[in-house]
Amino acid sequence: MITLAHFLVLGALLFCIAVAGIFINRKNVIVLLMCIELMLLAVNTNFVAFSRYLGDAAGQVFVFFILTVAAAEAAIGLAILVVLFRNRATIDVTGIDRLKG
Amino acid sequence: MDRCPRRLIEGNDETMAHWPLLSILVWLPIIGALAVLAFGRRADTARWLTLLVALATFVLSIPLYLHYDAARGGMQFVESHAWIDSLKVFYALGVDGIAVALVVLTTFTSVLVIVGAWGSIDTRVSQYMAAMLALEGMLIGVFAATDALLFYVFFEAMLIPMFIIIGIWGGPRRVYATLKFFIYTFLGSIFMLVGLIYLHMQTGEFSIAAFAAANLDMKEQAWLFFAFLIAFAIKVPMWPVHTWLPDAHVEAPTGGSVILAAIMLKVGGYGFIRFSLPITPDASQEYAWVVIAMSLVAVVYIGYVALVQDDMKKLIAYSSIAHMAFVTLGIFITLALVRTHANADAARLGLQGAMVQMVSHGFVSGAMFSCIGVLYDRLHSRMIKDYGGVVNVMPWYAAFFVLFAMANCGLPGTSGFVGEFMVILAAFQDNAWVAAVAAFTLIIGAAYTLWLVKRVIFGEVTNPKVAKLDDLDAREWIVLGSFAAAVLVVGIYPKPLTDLMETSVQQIVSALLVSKA
Amino acid sequence: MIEFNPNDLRAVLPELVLLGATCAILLVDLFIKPAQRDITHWLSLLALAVTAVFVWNGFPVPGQGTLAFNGMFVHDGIAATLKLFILLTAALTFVYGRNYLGERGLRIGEFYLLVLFATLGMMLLVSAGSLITAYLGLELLALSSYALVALNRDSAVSAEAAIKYFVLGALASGLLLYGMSMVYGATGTLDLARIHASTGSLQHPNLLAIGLVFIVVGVAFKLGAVPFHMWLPDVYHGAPTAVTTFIGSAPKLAAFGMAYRLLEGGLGGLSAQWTLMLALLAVASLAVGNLFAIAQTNLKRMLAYSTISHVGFLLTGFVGATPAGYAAAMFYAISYALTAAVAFGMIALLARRGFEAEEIDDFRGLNQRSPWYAGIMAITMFSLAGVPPLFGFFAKLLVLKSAIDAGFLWLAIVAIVFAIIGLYYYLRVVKVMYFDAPADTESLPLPADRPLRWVISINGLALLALGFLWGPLFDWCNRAFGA
Amino acid sequence: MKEGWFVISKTMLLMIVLLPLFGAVLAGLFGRRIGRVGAHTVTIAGVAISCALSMVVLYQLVWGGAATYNENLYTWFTIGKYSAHVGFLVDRLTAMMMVVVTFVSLMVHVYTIGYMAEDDGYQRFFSYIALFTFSMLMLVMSNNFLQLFFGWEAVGLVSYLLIGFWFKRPTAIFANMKAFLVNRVGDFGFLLGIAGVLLWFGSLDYASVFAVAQDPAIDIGSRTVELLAGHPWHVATIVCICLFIGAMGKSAQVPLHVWLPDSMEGPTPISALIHAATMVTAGIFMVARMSPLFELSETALTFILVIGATTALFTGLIGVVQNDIKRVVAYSTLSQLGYMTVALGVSAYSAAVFHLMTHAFFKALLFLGAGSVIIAMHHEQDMRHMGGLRKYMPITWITMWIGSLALAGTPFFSGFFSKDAIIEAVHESHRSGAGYAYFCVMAGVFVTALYSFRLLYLTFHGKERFVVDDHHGHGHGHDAHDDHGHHAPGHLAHAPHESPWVVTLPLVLLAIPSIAIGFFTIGPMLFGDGFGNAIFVREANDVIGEIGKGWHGAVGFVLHGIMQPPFWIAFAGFVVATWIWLFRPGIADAAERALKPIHTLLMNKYWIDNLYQAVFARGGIGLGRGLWRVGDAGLIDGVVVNGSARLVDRVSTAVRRLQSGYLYHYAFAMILGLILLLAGLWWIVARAA
Repeated sequence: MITLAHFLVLGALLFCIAVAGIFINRKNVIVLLMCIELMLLAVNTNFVAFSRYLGDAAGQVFVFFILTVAAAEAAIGLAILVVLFRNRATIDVTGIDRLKG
Repeated sequence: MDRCPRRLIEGNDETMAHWPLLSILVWLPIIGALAVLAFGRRADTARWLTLLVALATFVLSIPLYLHYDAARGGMQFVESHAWIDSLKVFYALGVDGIAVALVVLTTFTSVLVIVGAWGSIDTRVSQYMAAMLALEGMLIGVFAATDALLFYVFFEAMLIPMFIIIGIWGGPRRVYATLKFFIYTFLGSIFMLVGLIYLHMQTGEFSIAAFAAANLDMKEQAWLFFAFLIAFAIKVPMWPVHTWLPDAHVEAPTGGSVILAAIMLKVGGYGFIRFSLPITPDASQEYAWVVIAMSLVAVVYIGYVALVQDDMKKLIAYSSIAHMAFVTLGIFITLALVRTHANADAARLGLQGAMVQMVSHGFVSGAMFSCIGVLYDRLHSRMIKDYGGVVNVMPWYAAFFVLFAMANCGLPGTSGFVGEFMVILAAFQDNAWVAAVAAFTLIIGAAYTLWLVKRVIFGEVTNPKVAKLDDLDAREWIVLGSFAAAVLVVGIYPKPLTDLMETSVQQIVSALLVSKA
Repeated sequence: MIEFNPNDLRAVLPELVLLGATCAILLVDLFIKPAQRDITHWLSLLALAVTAVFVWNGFPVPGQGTLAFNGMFVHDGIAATLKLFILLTAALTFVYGRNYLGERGLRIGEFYLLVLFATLGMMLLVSAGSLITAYLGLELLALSSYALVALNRDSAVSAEAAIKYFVLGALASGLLLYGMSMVYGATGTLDLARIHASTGSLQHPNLLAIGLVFIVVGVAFKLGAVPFHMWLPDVYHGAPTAVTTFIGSAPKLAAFGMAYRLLEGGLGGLSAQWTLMLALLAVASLAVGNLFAIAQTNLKRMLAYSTISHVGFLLTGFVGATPAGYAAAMFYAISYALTAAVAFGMIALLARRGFEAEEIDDFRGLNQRSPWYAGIMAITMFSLAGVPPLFGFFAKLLVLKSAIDAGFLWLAIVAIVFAIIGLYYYLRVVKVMYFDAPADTESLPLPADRPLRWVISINGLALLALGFLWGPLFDWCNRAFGA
Repeated sequence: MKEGWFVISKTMLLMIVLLPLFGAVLAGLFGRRIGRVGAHTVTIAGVAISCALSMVVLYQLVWGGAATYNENLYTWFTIGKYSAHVGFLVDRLTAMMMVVVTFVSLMVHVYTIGYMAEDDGYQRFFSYIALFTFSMLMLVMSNNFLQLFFGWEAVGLVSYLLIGFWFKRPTAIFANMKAFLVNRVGDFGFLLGIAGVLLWFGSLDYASVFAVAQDPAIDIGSRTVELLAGHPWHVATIVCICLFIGAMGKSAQVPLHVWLPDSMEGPTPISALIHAATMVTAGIFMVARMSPLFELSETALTFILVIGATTALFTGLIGVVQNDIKRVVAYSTLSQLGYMTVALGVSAYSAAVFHLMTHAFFKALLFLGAGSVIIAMHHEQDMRHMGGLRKYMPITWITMWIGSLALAGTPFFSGFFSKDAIIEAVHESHRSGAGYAYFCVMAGVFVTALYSFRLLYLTFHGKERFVVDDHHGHGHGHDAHDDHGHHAPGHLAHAPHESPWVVTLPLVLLAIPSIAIGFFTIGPMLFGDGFGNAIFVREANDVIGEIGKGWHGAVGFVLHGIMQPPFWIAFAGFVVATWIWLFRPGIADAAERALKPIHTLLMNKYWIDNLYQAVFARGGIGLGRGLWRVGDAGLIDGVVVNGSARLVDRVSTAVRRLQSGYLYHYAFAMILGLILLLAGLWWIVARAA
């Protein structure tokens, strides 16, 4: 029997993986975008689980909004990534450190 | 002095609306400053315009003295308009005898400063003159404000023009000096701000009178006392928070030094009288020994430090600290006198002494710095070793210098004596040893001043540049002459001054009798 | 049963107007030549002005706000006030940025549109009545901002700033959303008012509390409070000055609105917890902001750190969780937005083709070159430092007062101690302008963009004037919060 | 009409005080305008009138039976029950002082015309001495402590200005600073004394203070205070000793005597007027004036007695070995001041004042005589280069003899009476320390005779020890001091000769009182009711009264005096001096070699000056340096102020590296913050539960 708790734990795990991915990954920025998507998915899982549990549709509505925004976010993210690549010819995370101090 | 009680321009309120003399005194110079900035493209225009404004302010401050009903005492020429209703902040002005004395001192000195700066400032004249005028207005505002927030605003705002004055027209290390000056004093006053906010929380308004009326237990009073102490001790300045003053003085242009020494330092003493005594009388009594100890250390320690300075301005700066110690001493022995010795008259003697010392130091230090300025304009050096034998080439200058030096050693017949004399008499009534240490200034003060005179004024001319100096010109005559007149008048006949403040001082002292805790 | 209520449209009229105008401008911009870019400029200003007029007309009776769309949209004095100032600062951004962008070939429609959209997002954010509206408003603002930062496609630092901003922003909104999900789970509603109502009776209070932490993090990121501030210096530094002017001013108002809506409006029941968290964030921000700022040589970066310290002060107003405190905080936000606008505007004013006037040393001897603008900049710096009689001082005064009244005396003392440290770097700018001699390369004439000169002068003098006439604004803020 | 004449008029007193001031201001401010003649005319006229008026006042008081004048001119300040005034108290004591001051001052004015004839600072000099006369009159005529202190400091100022009159001489400007500072040490005590008077006697006015002092009901004399816990001191003692410390400064009593010899750097007329006749006796006058207070404290009087005795003997000894003619006279002044102080110490105030008066005349005479010699010798002051001057300058020679005889206490000369009275008084006194004092004054008599006649012999007798190199031919203006130094010591441009009449006239006019004044005034001043009620002596202390019992007129006093040891000791001194310095000049050097250590000791003035220089001057500067460098620059500024600034700077440069620029650090910081907040929350919840 799968209870709310299981969903929440799953969400939490996904979320933690995403977060860890963001600050552990030193390779390239694409992975960061993926992690962000993953994080949003974790949140979505939570919302859906809660909404199901509470028997309230609002949560699932919110999920749709999140998905939409996530798409837009990804678009802008990639656009910025392109700009970055055009200027730097690299998307290595460790290479992005001109602004500091 | 004229004592005609002209009801028309007396404190009671709605009649005052006809003639807001204090507002005029505060804002005329500030508006004048803007005018100078606007129209002062040509240096001479700026100079004359500034002089005009300063003179007008001085002339307007004379009725303040003439028509202040000293016999009645208390706050007069009162103005009060709501500023921020919801916080009960008022644009409230008013002066008692003490404030009148300081306001007149301010307007008088400002005129001389502007005359003094006539030739010696030749870059960005309009900005300098404007800064001076703004400073004058704010100083008058500090002395006239009866609302704590208004007081604080002026108290802080006046740092800005002084910061600019030292920073632009100052000496080689001006930037260090002026930053130090600004941050040091800002540091002190901001703690006072917390105190004021706390008091506002207690009383629900910002009027100093209300603060004075508030009942505060000993702990609150102690906190507030030290908040005020930090603010005003740095302003005075007292040992050991005095180190900004010598630097500021050394680097500041002559006019800046004069205003700084003659008036700005007085704000500290005035603050003690306005805030510390009435608002935290019990804490002041409890911790008076701290202030007294600091003052006595200043007299001796600073005296010795002054002795070994080789920069004239630094020497006078240190002597200012030593002299201001008499002000704080006179202010804080009052509590012991009033409460433990139940001798209100002695307390008044002490407080009067402190006030007279403030006024006198205004004249004397102003005069000394002007004197140094006269030499600096000619030789562009403040170093003692560059001079010597000045009397041979500048006899009149030497005469003035010796006179002011004697006033600086507190020679009877000059204003320098009166205040110290009163304070020492009062201090003796409390504790003979305190008086003894204070009286040590007779020796050390004479030592550093006369040694300065010996090395600068007397002797053979050693420096060929000195040999070419020419004596005072008319402008310098006016400045030094006016200071000399003031020094002698107060020294020979101080009664008008003490009478002016007598009732107000008595009111302050009698208020000290009631405990608030 | 949800039914449509035409009155709701009146509540969102300003937003609708702005949306429509923005779309219109989007179209217009497609059909004009770059030479005629001014059309977009003026149209955008017009759009903001008209929106402001609508906000003003629809200004609600103080104290009693109305809810629209079943509480999704709050229409009250707080929102209206914030919106007015958001629109004002956005307009200032246009005026200050015009010349700067023009010289760099960045005066493209996108700038105006993105700013307008961001403004729309902020307006939505400050009148959010539900987690959804809050999230949507936030993202609209955030996404536009990411794009704005990257506006200069040929600048490596801009791109770097943009990517950092984007990644961290996304992370922050992820955290925020996660918190929202917790809150939703705990309370079973997305409506802030209902969340507030149901706080008392919950079977999983800890769930709500955990959600609170995540939401606080989201808010803190938007405000730029330590330790969620790391994006701020890099973005301010990397973004084109005109964009920095925008990001540095208006969003602070929006962030304040967001904080108020979510924390007080939604989670007011947990104020005991979050006041403490905000107090800690405040201390950290004051410390880090001031300490880091001292070491800076780049003015934009220094101002970024000073922003962080000001956020500390703003949060100091929050810790009381009292209407008076919020009023003080809003007053502070407004004063900061107006002051920061001048500061960044001055950089834009002094900059010219091939020369970003963003190093502190670029202001050397400004007093000789142009006493007037040196004076304006000095006023701004002293106001930021909180020296009376300037606007900034009274903002600090009110915030400190509210903290002390709320019994956070220690916080007030910490705040002033760091304010003294902060004083130093503001004074250093004044010192550079007044006490240092100008290097001859800099003694070029100032750009003759008359609107810019006029507006920035008025804006600067306003900081002085408001130092005397801050009473009405203060009362306005109090009335908005019914304090 | 008689009434009016025998009531002292305020106007007259005002004129007495203000005329010299007026002269001073005129000569000082408009000196250039009115020129030399104008300057000396106006000042001399002022002083002359005020001298004449002073005599009138004295006449009114002594013979006219006018009542004591005590009124305030104006109020200085009034604060509660405290008030300070400016006013005059003129009784016989005051009047006597006024006459002495104005008369000597007048003489000096006249003398100065000759002495300073060639000096550029001519007008300035007249302005100063007139100003001094004003200040001194303010001092003696005061009726309260405030004005007393004013005069006290004012004379100090003028003395400062006059010692440094030749401000180009390093020695002069060092001496005047030294004088002022040493006096300030005294004033330090004096001011505290005044403060004590105000505290314990409740007023600054003489009249009320004395009233309190003599009021048996109050019995202030037995009142004590514990300034140090557990040590009750009599307030009277504290006050009197403090006041006397002031007197020690002004009247150059050991150990504050060091300034007086150096003050000889000033022009000679000043040495005569200020540092012999008047100013230095202010301390004596003050104590006499305060007799009602000092009578209250045996301890204080003993203190005074010992100090005075020490001064009288040991400074005299130094005088014996000095070669500078002015310094000999200066040390004799110190010694004579010691005698006066001794008299005060045994409550013989009238004797002290009496000696003060006689001394004023003959010491002024001696100084002016010395000055006349110095003029003749073209500002050569070393007696080793003089000798045999009597044939060149007879008037000076004779008047100097008169002065010296008076000083040495030759019967019928004024000094004899006053000094003998003092010695008698000490003899009579039973005060502890009187024995020591008696020895000192007796020995002092011998020493006095020794150096007085030594001076005469070395200067006027024996063979000439100077060479006149006559290449200039005999010109005029020999008294030009500006050509001094052009010649090797002992070489003169022209033969010395008698000084002009403006110089010699004062000598003659001063010689007369030096001879006669004592004889005529000892009766009324000591044993009569000369000072009226001005001086108060308790019965038990009234030594003068004791002596008075055997009083049979001046002649009787002389005859009785000749029977007494002092006379013979003085005579012995005369004989020894004559033998050594007139007949056997070799002996002096022999003795010098034989008594090498003592001689060095005396030549170095017991090394007291060196001690002060080392401890107070250099020590003070060292201390100041230390406090400045270590305290101000080091600790306060270095560590606290700039230190904290540096700390902040260091911290900021260090921490800014945390903003590494790496995305993952930024993200990590956020997560860290999140975790901390969660932990904090958990902590709160845990504490709540």
